[in-house]
Amino acid sequence: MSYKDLEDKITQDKIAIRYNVVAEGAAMKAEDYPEVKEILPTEEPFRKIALEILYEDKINALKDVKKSLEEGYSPIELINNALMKGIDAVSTLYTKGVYFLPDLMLAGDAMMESVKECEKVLGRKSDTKGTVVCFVAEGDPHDIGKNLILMFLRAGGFEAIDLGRDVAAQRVVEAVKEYDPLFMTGTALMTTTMTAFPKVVEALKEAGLEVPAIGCGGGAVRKDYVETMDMTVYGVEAYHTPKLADAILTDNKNWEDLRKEYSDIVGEFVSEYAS
Amino acid sequence: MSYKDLEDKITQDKIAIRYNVVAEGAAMKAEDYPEVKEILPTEEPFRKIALEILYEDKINALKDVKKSLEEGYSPIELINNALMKGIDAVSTLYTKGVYFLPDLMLAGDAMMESVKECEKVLGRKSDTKGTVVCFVAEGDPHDIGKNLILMFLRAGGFEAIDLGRDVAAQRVVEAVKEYDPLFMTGTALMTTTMTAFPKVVEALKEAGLEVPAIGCGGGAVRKDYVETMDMTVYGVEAYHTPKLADAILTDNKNWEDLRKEYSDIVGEFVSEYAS
Amino acid sequence: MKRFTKMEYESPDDMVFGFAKHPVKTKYDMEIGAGYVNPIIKVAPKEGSENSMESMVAECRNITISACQRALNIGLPSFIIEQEHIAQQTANPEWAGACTQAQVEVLEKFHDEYGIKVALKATPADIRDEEKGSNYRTSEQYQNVMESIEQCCENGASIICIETTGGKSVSDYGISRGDPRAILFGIGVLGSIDMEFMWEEIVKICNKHKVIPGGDTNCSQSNTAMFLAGGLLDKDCSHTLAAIARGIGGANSLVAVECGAKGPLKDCGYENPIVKSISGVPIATEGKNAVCAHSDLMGNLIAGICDCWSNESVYHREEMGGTTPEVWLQATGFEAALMNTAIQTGEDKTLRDLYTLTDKYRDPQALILAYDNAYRIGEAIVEYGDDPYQRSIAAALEVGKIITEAVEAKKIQLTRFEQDSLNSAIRTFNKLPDDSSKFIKRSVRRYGRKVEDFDPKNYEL
Amino acid sequence: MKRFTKMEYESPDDMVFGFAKHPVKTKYDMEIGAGYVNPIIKVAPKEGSENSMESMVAECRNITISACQRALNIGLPSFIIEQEHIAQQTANPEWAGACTQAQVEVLEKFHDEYGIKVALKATPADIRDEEKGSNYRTSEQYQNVMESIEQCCENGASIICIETTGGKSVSDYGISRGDPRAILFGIGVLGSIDMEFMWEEIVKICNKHKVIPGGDTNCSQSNTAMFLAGGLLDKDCSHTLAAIARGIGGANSLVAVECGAKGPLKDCGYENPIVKSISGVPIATEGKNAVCAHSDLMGNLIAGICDCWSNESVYHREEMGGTTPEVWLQATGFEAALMNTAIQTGEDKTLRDLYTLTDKYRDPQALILAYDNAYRIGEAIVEYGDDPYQRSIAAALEVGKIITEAVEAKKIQLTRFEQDSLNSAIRTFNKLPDDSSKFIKRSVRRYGRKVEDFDPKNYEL
Ligand code: B12
Ligand code: B12
Repeated sequence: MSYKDLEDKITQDKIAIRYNVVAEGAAMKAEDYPEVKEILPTEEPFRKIALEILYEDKINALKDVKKSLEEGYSPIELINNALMKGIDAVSTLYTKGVYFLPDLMLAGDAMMESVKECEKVLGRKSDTKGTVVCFVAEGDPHDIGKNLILMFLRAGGFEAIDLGRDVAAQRVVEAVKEYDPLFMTGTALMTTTMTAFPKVVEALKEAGLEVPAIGCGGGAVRKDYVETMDMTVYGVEAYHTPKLADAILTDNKNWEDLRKEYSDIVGEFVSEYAS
Repeated sequence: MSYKDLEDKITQDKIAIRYNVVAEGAAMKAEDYPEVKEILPTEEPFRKIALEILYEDKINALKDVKKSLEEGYSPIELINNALMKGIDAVSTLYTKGVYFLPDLMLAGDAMMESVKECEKVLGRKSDTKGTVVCFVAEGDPHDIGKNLILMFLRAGGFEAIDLGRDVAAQRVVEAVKEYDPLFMTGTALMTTTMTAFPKVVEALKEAGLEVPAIGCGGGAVRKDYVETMDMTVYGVEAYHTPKLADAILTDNKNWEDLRKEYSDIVGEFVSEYAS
Repeated sequence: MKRFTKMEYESPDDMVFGFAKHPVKTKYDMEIGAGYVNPIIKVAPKEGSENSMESMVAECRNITISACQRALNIGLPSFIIEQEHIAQQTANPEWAGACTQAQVEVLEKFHDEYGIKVALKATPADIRDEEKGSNYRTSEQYQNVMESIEQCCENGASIICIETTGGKSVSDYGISRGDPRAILFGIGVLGSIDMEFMWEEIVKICNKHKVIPGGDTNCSQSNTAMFLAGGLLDKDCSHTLAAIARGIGGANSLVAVECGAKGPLKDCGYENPIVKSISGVPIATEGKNAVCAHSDLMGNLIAGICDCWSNESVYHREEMGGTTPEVWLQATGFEAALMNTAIQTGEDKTLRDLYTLTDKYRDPQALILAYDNAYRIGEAIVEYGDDPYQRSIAAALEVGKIITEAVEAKKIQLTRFEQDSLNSAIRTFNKLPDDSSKFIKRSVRRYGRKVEDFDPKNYEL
Repeated sequence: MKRFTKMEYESPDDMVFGFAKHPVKTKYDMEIGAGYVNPIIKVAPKEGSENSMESMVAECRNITISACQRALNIGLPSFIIEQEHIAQQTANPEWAGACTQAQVEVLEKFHDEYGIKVALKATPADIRDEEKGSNYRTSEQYQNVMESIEQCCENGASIICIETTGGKSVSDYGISRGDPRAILFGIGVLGSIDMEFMWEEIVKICNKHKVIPGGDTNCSQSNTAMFLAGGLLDKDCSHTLAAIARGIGGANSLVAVECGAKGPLKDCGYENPIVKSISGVPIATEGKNAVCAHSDLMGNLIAGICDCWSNESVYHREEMGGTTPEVWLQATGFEAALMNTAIQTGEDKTLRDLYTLTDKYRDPQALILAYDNAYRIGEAIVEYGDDPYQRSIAAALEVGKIITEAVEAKKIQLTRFEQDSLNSAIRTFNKLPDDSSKFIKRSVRRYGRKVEDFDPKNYEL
């Protein structure tokens, strides 16, 4: 029988069901989700700017931030009550499955550039929740995961230091000395580069340094491997990173806690932590 | 098209090749293999009896052993120069891929019963190379692998003590006290029973006991798991057991050596030791 | 009990994957053998999870959630999760209950939310110990097996299976020594006696709770032969003898169905095509997507007439592609999807034939399970359907005939070892008495002596 | 260099697995695309094996022996082992040589002893670093890549492949931001420029040593999109945008063939059906037996017109069923056997259609790679064959058309996110200038600013 004839005989949902379509609720404006309503400020100009971030509108966000600064609004207030609220709403919608990565990246770009405007007036870098250092393992060129992490951290209000890819253990040690980070993330996509993690841990120990936790993740990395050393915790999704950092910051968690409470901290079932 | 029509169109070796048939050399009598010639005794009655073992002929082996004993041949000589030579030849052919497991089991039965006849005259158990204790892990009913091991050990000239299946760690400790074995083997076929191995090791340590090595093998057992504890070595094929025991006996190898030299000791490529 | 004395299928060609003469329905919209193939996922609990009831329950729940998530992510319309209980779960029936409850809860949630068809197949372990004086039929272990089954039923399992082990001491002996008579006695006689005893009871419990009594398998016996037989270059068990064990295994696994098992029969029962041809119940099988668990020589062929398609077993851990419940459900799920496409397009019989012909002449063990040959063995069995002993011999001799014909037609070549062991087995079977009681008496004497663990009392002999 | 401006195949229906218009022959009796499908096994070297040349050589040898033994044990007539070199093997070309030699030695021995058809595909890593001022075309890393290829050739590899990475800084940016213009520029323009540069040289080296120049892949770009796209419920990259990236990827991977690559193209090139339709070279693909490495939504479909069938990648470790080189070769080997049975029986096109229809409407990414649609994209590409930029737009727009038609025919439903990103991409592409130099100039400016690592000098722009 011809290909077309065969195709015409098929009842599609006996073979594959597009559960993404099944799961999709009615279209709704981003600002109307109850979770978002709770986050968004009500006062102007904060609300307008937050909405511009929510709708990934860099041009208008920048324009309104500049205007508000000229009108004398405090840059700190603009950052905290408008920009961070907007990006917070974006993260919430991403976690909820309404927003997608590009939304996050673009809103993040809008947020970051707007923050820079505020910082110009402020005359210094704005305060962040804390510093996180991110690297890709030595010998490894795969850096997309790490780049996502940077964005999620920044959206989460952290200062994220990018050491780049193919980073030697010694360079990581220097960064720890320099930034004394709250948290660190390492990414490796290959069986033969995840071996960089124990080297980093060794090098830190030798230098007498410690960090509350080093999140280690990436394609080929396995939890069982990561847990053969100290100081590390296996990281699964890039968007988990700010939640892990928050847990360290707020609840004083260390790597041992994170290993035990990973699922709870990131607030969802994590298959890797169930195996 | 009908099933038969489809079948008739196939050129079989484009789909599957029976390499066992490809590999099979010309038929040859067991005693004519050069390796076997080297082993078999030339003097009678030893040669005749060894050949009976080689040909798995329990009835005639027993008959001729009895006759020879009556004729005054030393039981020790009969064991060493006839029975053990015969079984040695059998093992050699098994390793070479000429003989198969049933050959080995049946020749083993013939050999063991003949040895018993000799022991009757001897008035005691004959000397063996040494004692090996074999068990199946607690909670595990799968015992075929262990049963094969018993046979290979006995064919290899060892005294093999069978502790049975579903054996508690404490029972293993007692057996070690009782037999002070050269080597020990544990078999587990399940992920959830291979956890008995660390318990055995712990129990031995607590009792202040040590064995040169505990071979741990069986269906679900992995090398990486076995190597998380001391005293153990991952075992792959039942017929490797006497070779491991020989290495301990002759070359004073311990578990650490066995782990490193496994492939060399058993004399073949072992995929598990290559991963 | 109704013995099968005729075939439920009229011709081998009537059999195809996804369709059983007697389909099965369970809750959550699940149907089996009703026109589509269900993938099965089966994951061995991780080492250490046996330490407490809590950790085992968590383990079972987690495996289930992972599987559900992947099923949604790749768009599977339906799937079955089977949990093979380990000894601790059966020895402590409350574990069986709690694990089942946790798994059912998860399945129900995903079913409610997404409409995905799901089922839990619970398989308590046969923890009875075959030893002299072990009281197979009354021991505490026996009681716990039945109590565990009850617990699984009460807590929402859709299907109950088990792998009974009757006769294995004798068949183990036979397989390792290449003794066809011991194989016949262990599988065909002792196995059948024991399976009948167990299933009369299991079916009662299932019926009480309106849970589907699934099926049994000859795993403990013919799979032992198959694994010892190994690959083409292995040298532990003759592949022709393993084929004979399998044929007899068909006569054995049929017993559960005769007692009321409704299918799907257990995935590891490679003899299932024979049983399906006779009885028309849906079957689960496993092959090329069970490479994680073991290597067989009929990875495609065995899919030919399956109703559920399984991965057999895998460590619970991570692959690069995800955790193993995810990865291996995707493997069986995609293969089931191919079969379902074939069904939808009306090309199911073509795909069945392709599966079959891929392995038919790869090995004698595969040859006899090709659906046409499985059917022939089925016919041989039902001809003597009333007598487990005679039908086992009939199955064995038919296996011999099938292989011999293929050799003569130059479709397959055997090694000397395979040919010799086949010839000698056939000679042995041809010399056996017709009368089963005579055979049993002799065998009890013979193997009572040779096989340490064999206790005739366990079989009321 | 000869650009493709017409299709090598006259109709989509002429394409089927196991047959390529231009088959390839190598030593050890191996043929590719000549009427049978070859399974491929690929195993990632174990952690720690990178520590020394000796341990890496041993690792490569061991993987090869394990694979050979299993191939014999299950009766495979032929198989290919691919070794994807890690950075250390390429940065130290003598490693590449020594590893290749060890693997070839093993293969030769098994070929001599059993007659099994074998080939080693060696894939050095593209270790060049795309950064500002990194001198893509002259750096020591570049030299090492070429020297490694030379070493592989000298030491007996049958086939050379590579995964070039040109343009990825820009496409990464585009994929994560949902920017179709960046995707077009990164894959269609920069990727094509770089692939041409690399392959002119690679083909020279291969020809000198009479080794087959295999092929390249758009892995670094469209696979990144595919992995970010993930499952149906994932939310990182729109599946329609990933489909567009894939279509453009077809225009890109074609470049290697235009420079003289003969196939088999790299397994991870999901765009290969497009390239095969245009060029007639044999291709490797991977799908449902690559679940160990990643999850795709076209596990069956992608087998439809393959010539080699791969598992992509797996940890080197133990499964219950054996070590992973054994287990996963068995998985791809059994699937290849099914395809070969279909070929032998003349049912290859039926099986191809079943594979295809199983996934055609599972996801837009699958839809566009169904062989009929791949062919359409191929036609769009050759229409503008001479201009990498224009043919990339043509591919992208054809992808859009294929998806839109299917949506309108109610064959597939999209989510709002998928539909929106598709619409917006099509709008963007429709507004682009016809003139490639204009587009390039603007893009260099735009992405030179936005993308930190992008250096136009690396592309001589
Ligand atoms: C894209 C890709 C490439 C691109 C990389 C582009 C780039 N800018 O990164 C290119 C083409 C350069 C490339 C090259 C190679 N690659 Co590559 N590549 C991939 C591919 C297809 C996708 C990787 C990816 O981007 N995934 C998406 C990102 C987002 O995932 P991710 O980084 O893992 O991050 C996620 C999580 O892990 C997590 N995460 C990561 N880190 C952390 C940390 C914390 C704390 C937390 C919480 C979370 C977290 O966050 C993300 C999800 O939200 C993978 C296949 C695969 N299955 O992964 C192969 C893969 C990684 N590559 C592989 C190989 C072998 C190579 C090469 C060596 C091949 C060759 N011989 O040419 C070369 C490398 C050469 C060299 N220089 O060494 C292998 C590795 C096998 C192994 N040895 O283990 C893989 C697995 C493919 C395969 N064959 O199976 N590759
Ligand atoms: C036969 C069998 C049974 C038989 C056992 C009969 C018997 N007398 O042993 C029976 C039916 C009883 C059985 C029962 C069960 N089984 Co079972 N069984 C198997 C099967 C099919 C074959 C095992 C076998 O005999 N192999 C052949 C022998 C020779 O192999 P072996 O023992 O591993 O030994 C070899 C090597 O390992 C080596 N070796 C072993 N030890 C050592 C030591 C040293 C030092 C050396 C050098 C070598 C060595 O030597 C041999 C080769 O030469 C396997 C499948 C498989 N893939 O293995 C499942 C399997 C082991 N069973 C399994 C399960 C789950 C069960 C049950 C729990 C199922 C159930 N719910 O009913 C029950 C157990 C119930 C209980 N009481 O706990 C699972 C285990 C999964 C897991 N959790 O890890 C397996 C893997 C099947 C599966 N589902 O995939 N089973």
